[in-house]
Amino acid sequence: MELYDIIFYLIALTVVVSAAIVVGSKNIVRAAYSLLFTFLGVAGIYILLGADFIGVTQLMVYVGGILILLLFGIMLTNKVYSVDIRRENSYIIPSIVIVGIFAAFLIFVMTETNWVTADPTFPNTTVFELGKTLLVHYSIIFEILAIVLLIALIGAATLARNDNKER
Amino acid sequence: MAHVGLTHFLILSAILFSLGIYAIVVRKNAIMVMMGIELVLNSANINFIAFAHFGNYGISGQIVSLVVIILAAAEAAVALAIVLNLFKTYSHINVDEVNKLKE
Amino acid sequence: MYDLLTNLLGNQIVAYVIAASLPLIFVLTFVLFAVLAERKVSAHMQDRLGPMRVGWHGIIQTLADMLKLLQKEDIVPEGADRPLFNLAPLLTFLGTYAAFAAIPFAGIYVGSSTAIGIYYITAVSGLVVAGLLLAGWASDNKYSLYGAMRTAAQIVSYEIPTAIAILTMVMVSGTLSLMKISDMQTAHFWNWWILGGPETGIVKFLLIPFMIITFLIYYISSLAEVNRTPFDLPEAESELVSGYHTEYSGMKFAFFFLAEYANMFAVSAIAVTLFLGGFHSPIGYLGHSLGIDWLIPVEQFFWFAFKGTALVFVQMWLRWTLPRVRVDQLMVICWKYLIPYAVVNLIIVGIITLL
Amino acid sequence: MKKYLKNTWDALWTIFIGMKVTWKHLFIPSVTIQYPDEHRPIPDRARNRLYVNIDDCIGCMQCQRACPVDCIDIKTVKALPTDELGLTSKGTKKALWVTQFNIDFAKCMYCQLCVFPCPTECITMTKVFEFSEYEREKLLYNFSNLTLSEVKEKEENYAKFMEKKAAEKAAAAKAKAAAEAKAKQESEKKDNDNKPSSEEKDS
Repeated sequence: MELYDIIFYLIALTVVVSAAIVVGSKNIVRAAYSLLFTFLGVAGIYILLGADFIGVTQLMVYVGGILILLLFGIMLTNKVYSVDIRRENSYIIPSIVIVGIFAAFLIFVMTETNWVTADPTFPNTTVFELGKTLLVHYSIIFEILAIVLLIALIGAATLARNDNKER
Repeated sequence: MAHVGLTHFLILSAILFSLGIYAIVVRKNAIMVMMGIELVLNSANINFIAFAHFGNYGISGQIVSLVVIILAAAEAAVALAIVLNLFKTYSHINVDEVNKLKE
Repeated sequence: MYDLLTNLLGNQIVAYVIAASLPLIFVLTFVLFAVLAERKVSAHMQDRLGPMRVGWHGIIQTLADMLKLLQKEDIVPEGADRPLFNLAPLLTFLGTYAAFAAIPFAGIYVGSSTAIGIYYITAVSGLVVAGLLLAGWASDNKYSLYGAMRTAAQIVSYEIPTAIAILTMVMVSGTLSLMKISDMQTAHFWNWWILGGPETGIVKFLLIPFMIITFLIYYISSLAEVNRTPFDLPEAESELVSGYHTEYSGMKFAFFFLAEYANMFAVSAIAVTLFLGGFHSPIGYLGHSLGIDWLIPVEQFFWFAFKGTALVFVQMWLRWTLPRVRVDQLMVICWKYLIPYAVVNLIIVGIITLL
Repeated sequence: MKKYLKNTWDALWTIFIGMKVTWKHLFIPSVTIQYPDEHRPIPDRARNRLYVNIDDCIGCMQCQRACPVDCIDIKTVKALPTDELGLTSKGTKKALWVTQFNIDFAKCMYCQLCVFPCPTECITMTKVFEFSEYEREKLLYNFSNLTLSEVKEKEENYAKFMEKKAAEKAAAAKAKAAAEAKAKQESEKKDNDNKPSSEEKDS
């Protein structure tokens, strides 16, 4: 499984570096495109973990949907030609200290806990099992998700609508 | 470096989570805060799928992450609508300066 | 294919690299001919001759153009965001080329044997949108930005009818794997999904009209997804100079060009795989009747390329037939016509398959 | 609903009709003429490059005056009475050496205004239109058939002639003046003998 390890470290490096750029970049569009690589890397991680359907869903929803939505948000809320993007961050040093302590604590917990693990299996595809589980054991959640999506779409459309009556 | 196992994935997700939290805390731009939230959700998803893969719990972890992804999509749509409304009202989207509910 | 290459070379990684670069060779040759074909088809449809001077009837014109593009000065506009400006063509081509990983070219060659091929292809086409939006933004040019915004709006909208049409096919065939879908439509053309597929009896005849509707919906919305006329608003020459790639020149422009033509073939290849029998011959194999085993993959590849190129030709044909639609018409076609038809079609096909 | 379905059907049907038309045109022989290999016939009255038959030119400069962009530049030297210039084809007698007849085709706009005033019809429009050059200087056409040394010779001849003529004239004038003065002197001698020298100086 040496190839597996190499691929994991490559993808992990991509994810961490691009996420760091997202967090630290002054240019918001660069941050958004760095986020694209984070999403791609996370999709790769999912596929490494044998979850091919989730990986592709990640690609579809995050890259094809949320990222485009974010980019539209950036382009609609910033004057693109005059650089009017609010750049400065607030409370950088205390935040770094607190988040660093938090991260150290998390990593400590993650490494020191004796997780109960089983031998990982790599199914050819998870689609069949996923579909069956989703529609048998989690069918109510599935339906509620559909309704939530519908409500979110209607709500978003209502919020973003131009109210012509006020003018 | 040891053989890649559950811990590696968990550490990766912890780093991603911390970076996301940092972005949420530090950034003023609402869209940057949204990006931070996406990072946090992604790190949570990595955890779910890593446990589903290495643990003995079947496919349920993947289903939870699917739910998270769908909710993230809904959240992004609503958040973008709110951000657009903020921009219409304040002509900026700095979350620390948005302190009035009504004009 | 991997196994063959691994056995041949004795190295897994080298085998992967070679297998991954095979579609690139195909794409490059295809683009060389497609660009010339586009110019020739457009010329003859307008009673002209097209390029005639480089080689016999201008046959190596594209090669000359490519050489010219390679030698051109690489200009980056002053106000442009340089790293993002350089990244955009790569991202666009990456999104297009990634789709080729799951397209089965022949019985023995498919880039990735993943079981969720068609879903993967639908997903990676999102990268193209990101690339085009980036190109428009990084150029620091208002026409480019308009073009990019139009591209994003158009592709995101037309992904819905495309996805529903693909969903219809997935529902009928019961698999996401393009290889399995291809294998369902073996040998003769009456097994193609557009003619009811391998179903039998009354179901087959009930399916035919709805399969044709599905095919039309997929084809129309795929035209919009690859920004071809009548949906070429993002690069409308007469209003936006040339949209998102106005500021690009030389090699980077060549990448956009390559991505556009590769995308044309990719959507045609998906249409071929889903509806027109994939790589299977419509009239039976010569290799079977002659008893030559190695001829069969060659024949399969020939039929796949032939069908794909025929659909690309239809795209070109449509380009020189129809005028460009307006933005409001574009949205009306998508939301008021294609999506309702696609959804109704999905429900009807679902009922038929239950019979 | 009926209208909706009809719209859809009309859209598809008209697309197919349009495609039929373009398909037919795919097989219609093209009307293109491959230009450098084949030429379309140029109309008789087309205005293209100018040509000057310098043997007929009498150096009247009317074309230079007619030119709206001043692309014609003519210099002439008067011929000596002893020079034999010959006649133009129309029988007009030439009296000037045309030492320079330059037309700058980088400036010329092919208006044909220079052609009409020419009394001997020596400047004409030809059918040649492909004469692009890499250097702008090469578009300056010189139609004069005199070499530089000849031009110099003519100029010197003329200058000498003029000098000679001036000298002759001066001499003639002097002679005349002298004669007049003499006559005057003679006439004055009769009246007054005081001032003969001042009169001579004045002339």
